Formats: sequence, structure tokens, C-alpha cells
Amino acid sequence: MSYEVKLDAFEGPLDLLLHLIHRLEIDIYDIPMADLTIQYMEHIRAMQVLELNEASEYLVMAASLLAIKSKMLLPIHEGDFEDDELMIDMNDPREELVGRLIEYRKYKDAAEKLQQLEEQRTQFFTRAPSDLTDYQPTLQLAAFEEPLNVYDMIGAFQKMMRRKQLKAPLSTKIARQELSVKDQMKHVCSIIKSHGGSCSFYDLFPFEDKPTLVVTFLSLLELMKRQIIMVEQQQNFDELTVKLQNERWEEESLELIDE
Amino acid sequence: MNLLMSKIESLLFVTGDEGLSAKQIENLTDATPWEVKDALTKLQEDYVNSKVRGIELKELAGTYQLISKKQNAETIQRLVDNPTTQPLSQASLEVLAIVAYKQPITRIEIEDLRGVKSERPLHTLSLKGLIQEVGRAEGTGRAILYGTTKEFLNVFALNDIHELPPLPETEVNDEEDQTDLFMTKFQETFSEQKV
Amino acid sequence: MNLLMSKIESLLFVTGDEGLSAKQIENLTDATPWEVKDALTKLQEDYVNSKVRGIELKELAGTYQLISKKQNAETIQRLVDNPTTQPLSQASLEVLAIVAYKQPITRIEIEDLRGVKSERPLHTLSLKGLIQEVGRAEGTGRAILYGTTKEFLNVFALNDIHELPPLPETEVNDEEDQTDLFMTKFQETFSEQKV
Repeated sequence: MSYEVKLDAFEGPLDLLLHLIHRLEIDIYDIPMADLTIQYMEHIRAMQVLELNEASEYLVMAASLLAIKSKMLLPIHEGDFEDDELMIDMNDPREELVGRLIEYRKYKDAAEKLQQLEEQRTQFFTRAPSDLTDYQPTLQLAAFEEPLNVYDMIGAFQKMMRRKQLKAPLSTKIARQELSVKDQMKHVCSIIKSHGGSCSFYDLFPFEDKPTLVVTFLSLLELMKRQIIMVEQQQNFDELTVKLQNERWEEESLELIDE
Repeated sequence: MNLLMSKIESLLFVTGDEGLSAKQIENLTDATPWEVKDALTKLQEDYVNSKVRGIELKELAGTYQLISKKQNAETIQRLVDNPTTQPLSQASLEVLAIVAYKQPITRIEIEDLRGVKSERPLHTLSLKGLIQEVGRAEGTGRAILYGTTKEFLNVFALNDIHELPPLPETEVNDEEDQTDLFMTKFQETFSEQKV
Repeated sequence: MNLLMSKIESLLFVTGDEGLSAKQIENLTDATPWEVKDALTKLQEDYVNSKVRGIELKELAGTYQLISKKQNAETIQRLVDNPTTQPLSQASLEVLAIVAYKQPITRIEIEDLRGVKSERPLHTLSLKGLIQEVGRAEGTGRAILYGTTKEFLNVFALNDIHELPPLPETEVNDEEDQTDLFMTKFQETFSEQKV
């Protein structure tokens, strides 16, 4: 008998056995040990790739299959039954194995259900809590009421990552690559001007996409160097304010900038 | 009633993925538990019945939260840049299932059940914030006991650990059936031989 | 039309405080500018006319976003005033996670990561003594660099910052490494054994 064996598809010897039992349509409560053992060995032999630390586990199982098989071959003599000790030995040698297989199968099924739940969870999205700064009292009271552990922190981080994946480049590929620092400097100046000569740092970064952020930032640095704008911060945590230094900046002067 | 529903919608809207418990909603709206329950039920009915609404109500990880309507999943997925969350591997799912149903549980117990070493999936699950150390086992080793986290509930859209689908069979019955079967077989063999 | 409204509500719901432009909505829903305009108008009418709704539509500089209904401002205020329901604890926790793992880090870097302004949580965390200024960044801005404090270690029962579990940032490689080191020996053994 030959067939394709993909061993990395199995989660260990128990998984492999369950697979065989299913494929051979064996009654799990009455396993023909000889057949199963042969099949198991066939598969083990066909393994091309095996994990170093799992190899031993497959081996141990192989050994116990052989042990069970040979136990079942032991001749049963009449009269032996009167001996109590032997009675205990007469328990079906497969019993423990069957118990393990059934127990393992339960969790394998449960894992499948979890997978379905995981899949279903991708069908809906939550939103970040709103920015309630406007409602916030100046002094904030206790931020954490319950005792926290590091897993709360990791949880918070994961939530953020889930949310973050909804940040596709929304302003779809409008060829913004051609954006030059020079052009952006002009643009920045006009934004500040439209805000009446000074605006928040954030107003200058309305887009999420990286190239624009970088170019805008570079243009700000360039404008600061040329003392066309000034950046101010009143206090820690305060917003940065960008001011036009010289109200009468000339577009022409920007034209002279070398890129 | 309408006003209460409106208030609740506002509250749940601003609290986003943190959500609020029924108790918190009661306190914030000065409504009775009964009124809140009623308003929540009516809100969800509204959401589901109205073709215009794009949101729904869900109990997630112990709080009520607004979520986007499942029918619109495809539309929202167009917003998804690069999925940051990979689905879990088979090994991780198995270990997670065992931890979820048998918590608190040690690594050795998990490995006994699976028949394979399980350090790596345990590590992965910890890193993803799905399981955590919940204590130490009695005895010499003082082995780490694992349990699931709130993030676990979030990822699998559960409100509570008891919302997990029941295990196929309970262990006890299983063992009983099994021994019964073996006993019958054994007795059969036995009596045949006696004859 | 109803379906479009539902889609738009879903989209605006998940994009939160960022909102979407009409153009973006058109792209995401494959609708014409007219249809989108129309749907937005109808949505806003619905929100305003319905006593049950707790949200409304706001247009700001060409961007549409959902906000909580102004009539419910008082309720929202109670939410903010109430320390046990403060939705900011999630924000603080996020910022704290970022500072803990990426210190020293500037505010801008934090905001880049979170995609939202983070002054307020930084302020709270400073007040609580969980983070502190640990230096200034090189360069023009000389921005403040933040790091965690001893109190932080206390609160999270850590001896040392290195005791933090690794960050789930880079996707954990869930695939198991594979090796065939054992294989040769293994196959030999079993081919010898006649089963």
C-alpha cells in the first residue's frame, strides 16, 4: 500500500493515530491492533521531515503500540482466571490508549470550533474609544481602578494593532510621489496663511501616508532653517504651534531653493 | 425609553472597543436594571431589523459594545491595510482549546493530553496575549498554571468563558461508556471460555 | 440606497475620529458621488429625526465622521467624570505599553504608532508616576524622551524592565521549525523492525 504522507500535517502521534482510525474506518473501541500498528509504522517510515523534539514522541508511541499488540497475542489459559492478580492484568491492554485518543479527540474538535469562532470574529469590527478631550476635566483622576498586570498591557497593545490594520491608504494612490520638498514648503506656508498666520502642528499632517508625512516634515525643517516659520510649544504635552515668521514671505524666494 | 436608548447609543459609541457593562450603563443613565435591559434589547432589534443601520450590539469580553454589521464585512475589509493578525496554527489552537477548557492547567498536563511537547505553542499564545500565567501548582515543581485572558475573549468573540461551545462529551461519561464496553466484551469472552 | 447607507454607517463607525471624505466613501462603496451625497444627507436626517439614535453625522473640512449626539453631552460628561468608566484608561494602557517596550520614545513616535494624539494619556501617566522624562532626542526639536519609572515596576510587580514578556509586535513565527536530523537513524530503526 502506498500513499502520500504529509507528516507535518499531524500534531503528534495521537493525531496520526486518529487519522488512521478514521481512514481505516476502525471502531475506536475495538481497535485491531495489528492493522493499526502496521499502518502507523508505514507512516513513520514515510516521514521525510520530522521535528527533532517530536521524533521521540512518535517513537515512544510506536513502542507502546507494539507492546499492546504483543500483549494481545498472549495466549489465555483456562484456570488463570482464578488468580486475582492476573484478573487485573486481563484488562484490555488497549484501554489506556483508547482513553487517551478519545480525550485528545475532544480537544481537537474544540480547536476546530475555536477556529470557526476566530473566522467569524473577522466579520465585524469595533471602533476606538472617542477622543473625549473636550469633556475632560483638567486634572484627571485615577486612570486605573483595577489592579493591572502585564497581560492587560499586551491586550491593550493587541487591540491597538487590530485597530491599526484599518488604516489602509485611503487617499488612494494619487501619484503623490512627485511631491517635492519645495512644493510642500509652499503648501505648508499657504496652509499656515489660511489659518491666519499660525496653526497647529497637526493641521499640517492631515494624511496618513508615509511619503507625504516625510516630505511635509522635511519642508518644515527647511522652512525653520530659513526662518520662514517658527515652531512653539507652551508647555509639556501642549500642542506644537507653527507660526509664519515673516508675513511677507515671497513665493519667489522659494523658487530659488535647490532641491 | 427612546431617550434612554439614545443615551445608551451615545455612551456605547464613545466607549468603542472598551464598551460598558449593564451596571455601568445603569449608573450613567440613572435607569433601572430592567429599563436598561429592555433598551438594550430594543436597540439590538432596531439594528438588526433596519436595513439602513450599519452597526449592531454585542456582548464582548464582558461588556456591551457596538460593532459593525456583519453584512458589511466585505466593505470594511477594503479598509484593511495588511492584516496584522495571522490566524493561529493548528498546534496553537489545540493548546488554546485545552487551556480554555481545563484552566488552570500546567504545561505537563497539556503535553500529556496532546502527546507532544507544547512549549512553542504556549509561547506563541502568551506572546499574542491569549493566555497568561494564573498561578503556580502545588508541589515540588511549582509549575506554572495557565489560563485564558480577556484578549482571548476578544479574539474569539466571546462574552464570557462560559460561552465556549460545550466539549463533545464529558470526560466522566466517556470513561464510563468505555469501561462498560470493555466490561461487556470482557464478560462475553469470559463466559464463552467458561462454557 | 438603504444598503449604501448601511455601508457608510459601518465605515464611518470603524474609522472613528478620523472619518472619511466623500471621495473615499465613493471608492470604498463603488457608488457615484451623487449617491454618496444623497446617502449622507439621508443618514443625517435619520439621526436628527430619530429620538432613538444617539449619534449624528458631522462634516469637518470635507471629512465625514460620526459623533455622539449633542443632546447627550451631559451623559457623556458623566462618563468622563466617573473614574471607573473612563474610556481613557484604555488609551493610557496603550501608551504605557508603547513606552514600556519602546523606551526611550518621543510623543510623536507614540502618536505615530497609535494614530491618535496622546498628550492626555502621557500627562495622566506622568501624574501617576508611571512614566518620566528620561532625556531629550537629538535634533532640532529636542523632543522629550519618555521611559518608565520604578513605580511602574512596582505596579506591574516586575523586578526589572527585562522581565516584561516579549512584545507581540513582530508576528510570531507560529510555524514550527523542522529538521530531519533524526530521520536517517529513525528510518533505519524501523525498516529493520519487521512489524
